[in-house]
Amino acid sequence: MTHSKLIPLAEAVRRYTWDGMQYASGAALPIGSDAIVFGRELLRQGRRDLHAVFHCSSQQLNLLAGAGAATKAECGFSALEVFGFANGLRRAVESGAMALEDYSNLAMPLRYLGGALNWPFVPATTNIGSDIQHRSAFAPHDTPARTKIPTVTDPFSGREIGAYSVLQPDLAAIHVTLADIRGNSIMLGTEWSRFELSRAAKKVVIIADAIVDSGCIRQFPNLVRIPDIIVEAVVHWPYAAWPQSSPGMYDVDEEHMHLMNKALATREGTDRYVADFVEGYDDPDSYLDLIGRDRLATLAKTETAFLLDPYRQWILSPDQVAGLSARGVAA
Amino acid sequence: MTHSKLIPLAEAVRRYTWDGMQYASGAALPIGSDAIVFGRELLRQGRRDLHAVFHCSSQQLNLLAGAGAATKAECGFSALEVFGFANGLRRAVESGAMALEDYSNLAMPLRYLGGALNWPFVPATTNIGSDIQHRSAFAPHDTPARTKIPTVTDPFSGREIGAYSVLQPDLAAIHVTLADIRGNSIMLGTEWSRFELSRAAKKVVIIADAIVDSGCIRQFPNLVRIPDIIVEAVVHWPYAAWPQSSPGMYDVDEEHMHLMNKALATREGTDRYVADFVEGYDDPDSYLDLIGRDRLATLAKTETAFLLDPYRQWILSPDQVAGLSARGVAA
Amino acid sequence: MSAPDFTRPDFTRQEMMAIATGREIRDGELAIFGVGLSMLAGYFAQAHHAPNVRAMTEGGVYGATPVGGLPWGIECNRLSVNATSFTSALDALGFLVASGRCDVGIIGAAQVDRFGNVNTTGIWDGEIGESYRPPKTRLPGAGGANDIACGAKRTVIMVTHEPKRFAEKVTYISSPGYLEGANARERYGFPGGGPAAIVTTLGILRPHVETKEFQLDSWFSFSSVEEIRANTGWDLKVAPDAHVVPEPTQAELAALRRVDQTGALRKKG
Amino acid sequence: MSAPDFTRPDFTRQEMMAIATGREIRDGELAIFGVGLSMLAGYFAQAHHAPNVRAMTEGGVYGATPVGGLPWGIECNRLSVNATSFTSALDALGFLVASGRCDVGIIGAAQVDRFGNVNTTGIWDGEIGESYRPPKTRLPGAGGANDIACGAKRTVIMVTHEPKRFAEKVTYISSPGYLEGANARERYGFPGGGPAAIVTTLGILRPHVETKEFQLDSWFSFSSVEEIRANTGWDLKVAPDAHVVPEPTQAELAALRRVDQTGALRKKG
Repeated sequence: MTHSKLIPLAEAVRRYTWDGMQYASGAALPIGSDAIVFGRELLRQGRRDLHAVFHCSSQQLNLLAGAGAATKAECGFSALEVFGFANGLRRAVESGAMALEDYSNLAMPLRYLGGALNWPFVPATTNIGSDIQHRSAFAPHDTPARTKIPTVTDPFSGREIGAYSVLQPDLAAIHVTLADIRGNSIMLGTEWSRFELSRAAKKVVIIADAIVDSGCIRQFPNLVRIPDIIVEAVVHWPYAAWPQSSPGMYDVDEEHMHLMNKALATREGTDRYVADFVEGYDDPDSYLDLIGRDRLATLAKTETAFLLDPYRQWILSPDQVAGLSARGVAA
Repeated sequence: MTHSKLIPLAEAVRRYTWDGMQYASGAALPIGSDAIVFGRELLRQGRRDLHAVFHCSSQQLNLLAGAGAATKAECGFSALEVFGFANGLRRAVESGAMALEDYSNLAMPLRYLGGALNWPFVPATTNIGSDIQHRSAFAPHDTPARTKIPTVTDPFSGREIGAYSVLQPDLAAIHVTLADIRGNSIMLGTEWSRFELSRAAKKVVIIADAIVDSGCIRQFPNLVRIPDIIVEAVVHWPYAAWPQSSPGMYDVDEEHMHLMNKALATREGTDRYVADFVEGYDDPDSYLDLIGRDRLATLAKTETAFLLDPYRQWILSPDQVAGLSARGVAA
Repeated sequence: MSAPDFTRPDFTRQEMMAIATGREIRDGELAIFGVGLSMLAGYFAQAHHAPNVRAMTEGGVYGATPVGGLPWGIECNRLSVNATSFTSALDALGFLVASGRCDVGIIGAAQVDRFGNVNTTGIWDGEIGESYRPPKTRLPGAGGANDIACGAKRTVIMVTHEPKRFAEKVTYISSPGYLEGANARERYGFPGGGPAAIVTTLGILRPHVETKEFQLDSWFSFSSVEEIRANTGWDLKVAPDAHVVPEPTQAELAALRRVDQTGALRKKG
Repeated sequence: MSAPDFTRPDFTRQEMMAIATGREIRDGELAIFGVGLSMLAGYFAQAHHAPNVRAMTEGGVYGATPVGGLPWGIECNRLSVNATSFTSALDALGFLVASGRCDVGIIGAAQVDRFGNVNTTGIWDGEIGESYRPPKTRLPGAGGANDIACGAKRTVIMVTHEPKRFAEKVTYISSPGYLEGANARERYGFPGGGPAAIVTTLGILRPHVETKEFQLDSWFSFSSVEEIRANTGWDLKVAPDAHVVPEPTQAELAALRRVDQTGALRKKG
């Protein structure tokens, strides 16, 4: 019962990902908290031909698409909100390198919900009547039906509505604020669709900004929306969502958001970005050095910091976490 | 923005209930936290012919059925777990006084989910193939289709599954641990289906064991699973779930659970119970006196009390609450 | 499993049933326990041989172990006291059970039939008939057991062994076993495989691999083939390799009684 | 609404658009705001004349008011900082919007057509054709706007008034307006009523009560019927009672600029 599931990021990617897999992440809004560092590691390990399932693209899919690692994607929204279009994704779509299947921001969590319930389809009362319903970027033989969102007849009224296919991704890499070593996870800020995704995915790896003592979990069980029983592994990686934000933890890095998106607009810029910010570190420490300790201190001075106050007493230090890695644990 | 929605219990029942309505409550497990005191007030005001929608019956429906106030009910489970059968409900069903439509404990939240989404039906992969599917205690013209759980054809596979009708009760009286004066609500312990019910019901009245300052809400927004924007009114009533339990607040009153259920086994016992424990108080104070202050002190010594610790500093005193009632508020 | 304990400790039939049920649970499994005795059986397994069982209740209560004896219900403070996560019925029964993810569920029964179909809804005098009519005796309803019976990879049914509870055919199927037997479940596409065992106060019944008719798999040391057949409402077949069930070990009894602190299983037997 | 302010304060076209949009929001309404300028318009309404608007974002962020200027996104810390509840997209877009409960939603558009259909998905050179092919210019996709367009009782579309953005017919309908016009929406049973207004940088278009074709309802003081018609990609009809929109009052501008602390709406105009 006290087995630790803490493993290094590189090991999580080695163990739970493969070329051609259906990979889900980007789980908290277009520019919100997301396991972006997991996407960086996918690139470091040369994963290819990914079928990306992202409620919203986020900088992670922007990067994976821009670098050519994702050849298929399904999204509800694929830009960076006020930061503009997602240039890497855009380039991949416009060039035909990545087929992007469009849904809406409600369709995606509903398709996770349907996957979580193992339903054959999910009723659709939106997306129908628009071009989202029938236009498919995927080859027809890639979808379970001949049409993307077919109709289904309500047996009560005889009325026709739509039917979504469901999603059960091979893996979900989910960013959370706090987790214990077994994977019990607390999210601060909107869940967006992380709750539904965690139940839809065949496997779940948690990427946590901080590790807490299990006392925190027992004090706040209603906040533990992802329980350990469905978690394969936990990766501790501070500022894992950078340059995006993590409510309570850190603000968005506006400068890097622009720099990154500008770089991803071209192949050359992407190569340079990968060399600098994907290959440019070896572990969490050198990652934090790369970002810059001063910058991190500024980002951590978020006005939302008070949201973390009730849990701070349980946050483990890096040394404590190191002593609790999956192999080292004894308790 | 600072309008108080705090109103007395009697006013909430006067304002939001009527004879023949579809009334939902019993929202946290068969013997868990439930707005039982709201059911008592329905009896005090002589409401009749209620169509009760209870995920699980709880002592509230046991009482309403036993006293003859509910003539129809839909439940997933209709007993009192280790406390045994629900004698009042049982008597009402066996005599034909109340038609009880059976579903399962998953079917009920799914039907709330479907109501919340305003779907025409909800896919059913359980309940089918059992007698729950087709046997209906309601007259056929009471259901939207000729059969209770008809089939629907999955457009992707051609496979047939079931289709539930959805629930959108006229009112949900939902018990919560903590609420602010606008209705932002925190539940400790399992939500059971209170989240889905709060979105399915046409109107929501919150029955809170305690009222907290809005500072508590802003400190723990992730715990606020029922936001004020969907709440009509807030009733403050300590020990509102008595004799059932409220995690963090009080334990189940084992003695009264047995006494109540035994009384409800007969018409005479029910009359006596109503005279003693439904008509026997005038306000929260005399209600607490009736239960007995010593007994309440014992019930409050629950081993789960630590779950309430993070929020205690924001709990308002009875005097503070009295000053914040819907009419008295100025701020 | 464990070797029989020849010191023959005193134990009740209900305790034997709970221990035999608990033995069906394997370490690491995702498991759901109903209320009452089935919860004691499940948490006994956790306390004895399945420390890493991933246990839940249909209320969405995770990571808890009961404190202070048999919980009154699936949200009881005796269970809520040390949970690591509280979610909802939709999560536990829907996402984790009806989906087909859950390995094993323990359910109870007022009545069970030859094909493991369970009735917990009502007792009628005779057939219900074309239209529904009120039962003579109203029972608790399906609860989460129907969802568990459809979705869990396998279920274990726990029931007191009395003739009235073991019917050729239940009047009302609250939770499906193998329906009319053989592959009848396939009609409905249930992700779950159906009941693996009916564990009673006298012994264990298991389904025939093809017909899915339940037959006697084993009897408890204090019981016999004859007693079990006499208490079963259909002509119970006996498996060729039927055998006696090992008695509880001291360790098993100790673990069970730590869980059953209020002695719910010792009250009758 | 408010009387025109004859002191003629300096304001940008984008500010006028935001204020005109905000005027569409009534106090007490359940309202959902998209990201960017539409969020400023919505929170302007709250700051000015709709203090009890029940505002949310599609992230399930409730009770928040932006702090420190335009939020970068719908979960931005500038919005998360003072929320009273965080839930989920399923809750906000599903339970509260697609259900038909939400009174009004503000959405943006890259392109809008004669019947208020919105394209935010892509620009193709010519027709897309039978099978899907990559767009010349990929846009952000539907986001929550499709769900809002289907479910909200009414929507307000906010868009810069340029000929390329006002098409006779959009190539791709990301979010449905009135589809082919008249009662075409009824085919799909949408609970929402469709777009009540297209508020632009030049004026306001509203649908004809029967045909649902958008026509010119009013123009801003710095604009004219001619300028608007010249910047519209179809032969825009002018409503018989078309009129000039009152300029922002000092109070309106002050409220807007408190919300738009970083001056996002003053950067171009």
